[in-house]
Amino acid sequence: MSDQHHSHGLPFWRKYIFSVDHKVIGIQYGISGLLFLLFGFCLMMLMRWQLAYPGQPLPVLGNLFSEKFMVGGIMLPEFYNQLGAMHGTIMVFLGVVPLAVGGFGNYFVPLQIGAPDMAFPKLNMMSFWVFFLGGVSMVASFFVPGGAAQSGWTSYPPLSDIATTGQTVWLIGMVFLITSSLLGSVNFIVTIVQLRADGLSFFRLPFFVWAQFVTSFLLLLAFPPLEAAGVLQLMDRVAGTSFFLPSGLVVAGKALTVSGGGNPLLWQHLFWFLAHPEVYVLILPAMGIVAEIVACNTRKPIYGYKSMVYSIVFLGFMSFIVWAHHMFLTGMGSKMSAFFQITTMIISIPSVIILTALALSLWGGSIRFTTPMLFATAFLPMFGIGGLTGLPLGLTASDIPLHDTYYVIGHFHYVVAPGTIFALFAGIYHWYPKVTGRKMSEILGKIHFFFSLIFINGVFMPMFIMGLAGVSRRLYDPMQYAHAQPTQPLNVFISICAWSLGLAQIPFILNFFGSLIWGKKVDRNPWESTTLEWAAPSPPPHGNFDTVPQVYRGPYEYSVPGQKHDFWPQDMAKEN
Amino acid sequence: MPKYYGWGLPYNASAYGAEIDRLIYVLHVFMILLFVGWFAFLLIALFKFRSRPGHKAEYKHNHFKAPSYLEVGVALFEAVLLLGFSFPIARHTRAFPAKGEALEVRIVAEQFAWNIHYPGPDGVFGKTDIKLIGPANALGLDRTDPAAKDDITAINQLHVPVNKPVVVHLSSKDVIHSFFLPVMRVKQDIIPGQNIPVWFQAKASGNFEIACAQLCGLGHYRMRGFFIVDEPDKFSAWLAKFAPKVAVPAPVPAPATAAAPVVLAV
Amino acid sequence: MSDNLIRYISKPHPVTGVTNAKLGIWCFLASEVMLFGGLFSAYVLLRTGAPLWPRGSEILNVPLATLNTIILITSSVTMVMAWASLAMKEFSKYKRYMGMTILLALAFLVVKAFEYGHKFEHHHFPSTNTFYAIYFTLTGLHGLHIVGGVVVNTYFLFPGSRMWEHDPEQFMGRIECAGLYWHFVDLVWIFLFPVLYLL
Amino acid sequence: MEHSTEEIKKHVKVYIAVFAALAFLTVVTVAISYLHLPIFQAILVALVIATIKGSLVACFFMHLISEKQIIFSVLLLTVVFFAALLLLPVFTSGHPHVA
Repeated sequence: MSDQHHSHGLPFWRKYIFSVDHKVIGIQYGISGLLFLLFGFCLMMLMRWQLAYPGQPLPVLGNLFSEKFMVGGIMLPEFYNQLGAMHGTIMVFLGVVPLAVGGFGNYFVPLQIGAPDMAFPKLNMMSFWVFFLGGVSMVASFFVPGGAAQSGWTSYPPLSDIATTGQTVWLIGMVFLITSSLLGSVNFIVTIVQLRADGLSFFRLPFFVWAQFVTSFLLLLAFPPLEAAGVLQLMDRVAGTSFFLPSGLVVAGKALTVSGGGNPLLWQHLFWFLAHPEVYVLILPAMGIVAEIVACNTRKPIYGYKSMVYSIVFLGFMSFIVWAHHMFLTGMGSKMSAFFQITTMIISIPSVIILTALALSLWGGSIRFTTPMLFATAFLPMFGIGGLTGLPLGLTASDIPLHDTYYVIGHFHYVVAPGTIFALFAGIYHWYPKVTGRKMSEILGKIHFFFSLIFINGVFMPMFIMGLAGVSRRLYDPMQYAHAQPTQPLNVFISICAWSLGLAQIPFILNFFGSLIWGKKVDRNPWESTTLEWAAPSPPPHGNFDTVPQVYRGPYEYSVPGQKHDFWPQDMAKEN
Repeated sequence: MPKYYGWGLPYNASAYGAEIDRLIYVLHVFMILLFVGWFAFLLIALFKFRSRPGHKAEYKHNHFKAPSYLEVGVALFEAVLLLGFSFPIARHTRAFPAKGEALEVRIVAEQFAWNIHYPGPDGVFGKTDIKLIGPANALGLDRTDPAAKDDITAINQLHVPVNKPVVVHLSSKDVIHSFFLPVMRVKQDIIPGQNIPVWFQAKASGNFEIACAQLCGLGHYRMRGFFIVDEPDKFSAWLAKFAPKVAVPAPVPAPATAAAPVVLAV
Repeated sequence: MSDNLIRYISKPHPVTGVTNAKLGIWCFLASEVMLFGGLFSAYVLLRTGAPLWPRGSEILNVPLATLNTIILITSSVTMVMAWASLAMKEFSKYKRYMGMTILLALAFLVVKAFEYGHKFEHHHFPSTNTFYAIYFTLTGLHGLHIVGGVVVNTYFLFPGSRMWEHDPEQFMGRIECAGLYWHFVDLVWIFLFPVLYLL
Repeated sequence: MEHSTEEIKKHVKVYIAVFAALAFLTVVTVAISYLHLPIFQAILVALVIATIKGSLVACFFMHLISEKQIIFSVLLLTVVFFAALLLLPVFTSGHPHVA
C-alpha cells in the first residue's frame, strides 16, 4: 500500500513548500519554531545588556541599531519594552508551541498512531501558512512607526489601547496565530480519535499522543476567548470603542475623547482564560516527549501509565478554572480568591503525580545515558523547581510581595526553559534519526547538555533571590529603586550566564546541521524502541508505513520476561 | 538605621508583615525539603540503575507505597497552607480598621507619578473633577468645595505616622499601575475606573520606597515614590507645613478643552 | 494524493460512528461557541458594570431584526431541505434549495446593511457608547460568519457539486457539515436577537 | 447513517414543524418584549425562549437528537467551559468598587 510514487511526481514547490504531507509540514513548523526560539533568545540577550549595565552603550552591536531603538548604542526604554513584549510573544506563540505541537505533534502523532497522514492534510498546510503569516506580521511590527508592541506579552489595556501602531500589528498577528492553532487542534483531535491503527485502543496510546490530545482540546477551547478579546482590543484601537476603557481617563494631562464605560479587567479575564491553559499547552507535550524517552532509555515500562493518563486529562480540565490566580492583586472578593486558590492547589496534585511517576520509572531500569535521556532526566528536577515555586504564587498572602517580581519570572521560566525547552531538545536528539536517517553526535550533544544545564540554572536561580527582595519585572533600569540596588550584582551574573547559554547552543547548531552530512546512518529503530513510529522506514516515505500497522499491545513493553529482546514493538504479532 | 534592602525579603516595617514572611519561610523550607528528598531519590535511582554489563531492567514495578503517602502528604500540606495561613492572613489584610481610627489617604496614580491626597483636619476629601486637571493641580481638586479647603496634596511623597492604621484609597488616571510598598508587604493593582482600598500599619519609622509593580509605559522603571514613616509629632509637623494657607483664592476652573501643556508626559 | 489512504473520509468510523469531517466540524463549532462565549462574557461584564444600559428595543429596529430572524430560520430550513434532497437522491431539488439558502443569506445581509446604514446616518457608531460597541462587534462578527457561509454554500452549489457524480456519499457528508455550520450561525442569531434587540 | 427515502420524508415533516415552532416563538418573544416587563423577568423569559429555539435548531436541524456519543462528549466539555467563561468573570469582578 505504498504511495511513494505520487510524491515523486510533484514539483519542488508542492513537495517541500506547499506540501500537504504531515512530515514536511512538521519539519516546516519545527524549523520555524527553532528559528523563532533563536530570535526570541537574541532579543533577551539584548535586554540582558541593559539590565546588567543600565545606560551603558552596547559595544559593537549598539551601532547597528537605528536611532529609533538605540542612541549612541544606549538602549531606549521604548526599545526595551518592545524587546520584553516580543520576547514573551515570540517564545510562547512562535517558538515553543509551533515546535512542540506543530513540529513534534505533526510529525509524530500520525506515525505513533499508525496513520498515513493527518485527517485533513490540506487544512494542515493551511494552518502552517496562516501561522507563518502571523510570524511575519510579528517580526515586521518592529519596523512600523513607533516599533513593535511594547505593553508586555500580556498586553494589558488601557496601556495597550493607547500604545503605538505596533500593538495593532501584534493583535493582527495574534489573530493569525490563533486561527492557525484552532485549525491545527481540530486536525489533531480528529486524527487521534479516528485514524488510530487497528488494535490501538486509547489505553495503548503512547503518552506523547495523549499529551497532544489534551493539548489540542486546550487550544480548541481556550484560544477562542483570546481571539474575542483580540477583536475587542482591535475595535478599541481602530474603531474607537471603549471595551477596556472606563470613563474619565486622563492621559498625559489630557482627557481621553472616548465614550468610556469599559472595564480593563475584562481583557485580563479573557486573556488569562487562554493564557493559563497555554501554560499547559507548553508543558504537556514536553511531558509526553519525556515519557517516551524515559521509557525507551530505562528499558522498562512507565510507572503508573494509567494514573498518568488520568492525571493529564484532569490537569487539562482543571487548567480552565484556575486562571484568576494571575489576577489576585486586582482586588477580587475574598470568596472568589478562595475559590481560585483552592483550584490552584488542586491542579498541583496531578502534576506531582506525573512527575513522581516519571521519577519512579527510573527505579529498576537499566538506564542508558544518551543525550536525549540526559535532557529528559534534567527536565524532571527543573520542572520540579518550576512547579514548587508556583506554590507561593498560588496563595494570595505570599503572592502579595512576590507578584510581578523576578520570582514569577524565575518560576515560569523554570517550567518552560529548562523544563519544556530541555524536553524539546531531548525530542530533537531522540527523533532526529527517524526524520533524517542519521544520528546526531553524542559528544557534541553532551557538551551542549552540560553547559546548557549549568548556565540555564545560573540564569534563573538568582531570579528567586531578586524576587524575594522585591525587584519588579519589566524594569528598564533596576538601579532606579533602592530596594533593587543590592541585587544588581546578580543581574550582571545572570546576564553573563545568559550570554554563555547562547554560546552553549553553538555545538547544538553545528550538530543539527553537521549530522545531516556526517551523522551515522541508522536503520528503522536505532534506539530499539517499541512505539509505532519506529516501524516505519527512516525517514518515512509519503504514506509512512510499508504495510498498514496492526497493534497488539501497550506502548512500553520493554524487558518483558521470556522475550529474546528487551523491547517488544507494538506492531509485532509474535514473540520477539 | 537597619539595612532595609538586601538579598532576601526586605526589612519588615509592617504590623501584619510578619505573618506573610512566616508563610514565605514555611513554604520555602517545605519546598527545599521536598526537593532535596526527591532529588536524592532521583540521583540514587540514576546511579543504582545505570546501564552496565550484567544489569537488566525489571519488567515488573516495585509496588511503592511512599508515593501515595507523598501525594496525600502534599495535599494535606496544601490544605494546611490554605486554611492555616493564606485564608487567615487574607482575613487580616481585608479587615479594615474602623472609620475614624485610621488615617485615610487617597493616591491617584498616573504615568509616572503618585499623587497623594490627604483630607486635612476635617477628615473629608474635597471633590475632584478631571476638568480641573492642570499643571498646578494634578488631582483636579476643586478648591471651591468647602471640604477641599484644608486638603493637602503632595507628589511622590507619602508620609504616614508610625503605629497608626493607614487606609489608602487607590485609583488611576490613565493605565493600570500597581502600588507596591516593599517594606510594608503591600501590593495592590490599581485598576482605572475603580477605587480600591488597602490598609497597613507601620511598626517602625524610616525612609522607604513606593514602587510601581505593573508595566505602565516608558517611565515605569522610574515611577518611584518616597514612603516616609514618621513619629506622630514629626508627621503632624510635616502636614502643617504643607497645609494650604487658609484663604486660598479659588482657582479659575480651566475649560476641559484648553488643555495645559503636557508636563506629566515623559 | 495521500487523501485516498486516509480512512473514514466518507464512511463513518466503526467505533465512533462518525466521519472525520463530521467530528472536525463539531470540534470547529465547539471553538466557535467559545469565541462567541468570550464576546457574550464581555457583554455580561460590561452590562453588569454599567450604571445605565439602554433597552435595545428602544434604540434598535426590532421589526427589521424580527424579519431577519425569520429570514435566517427559513434559510436553515432550506439548508436542511437541501441535504434531505440529496438523501432522497434528488439533485435538482438540492440545487434549488441550496440556491434559496444563499439568496436568503444575501437578503439577511441586505437588511443588516440597511440597519447599519440607518445607524450611521444618525451618527451612531461603535465609539458612541459601550452598547453600540458590543452591538456592532457581535452583529459584525456574526455577519462575517454569514458571509463565510455564503462563500462555502456557493462553492457547493456550483463547482463543488461536481463531486456528486463520482462520490455522492462524501458530497452528502460535505453538505451535512456545511449545514451544521449554517445552523450554528442561525443558532447564534437566535441568541443575539433577544440579547441585543429585546433586552 | 443510512437514510431510506421513507425516513427522510418523515424527517422533512419534522423540519416543517420545527420551522413553524421557531417562527411562532419568534413572534412570541417579540410580542412579550412590547409588554415591557421588569428587566429581570424580561431577561428570564427571553433567554428561556431563546434556549428553546436554540435547542430545536440543534436537536432537529443539526440532528443532535440522534447524534453519536463522541460528539456529545466534545459538546459537554464545551458547555462546561462556556459556563465557566460566562460566570466566573462576573463573579470575580462583577461588582467593582466604583470610583
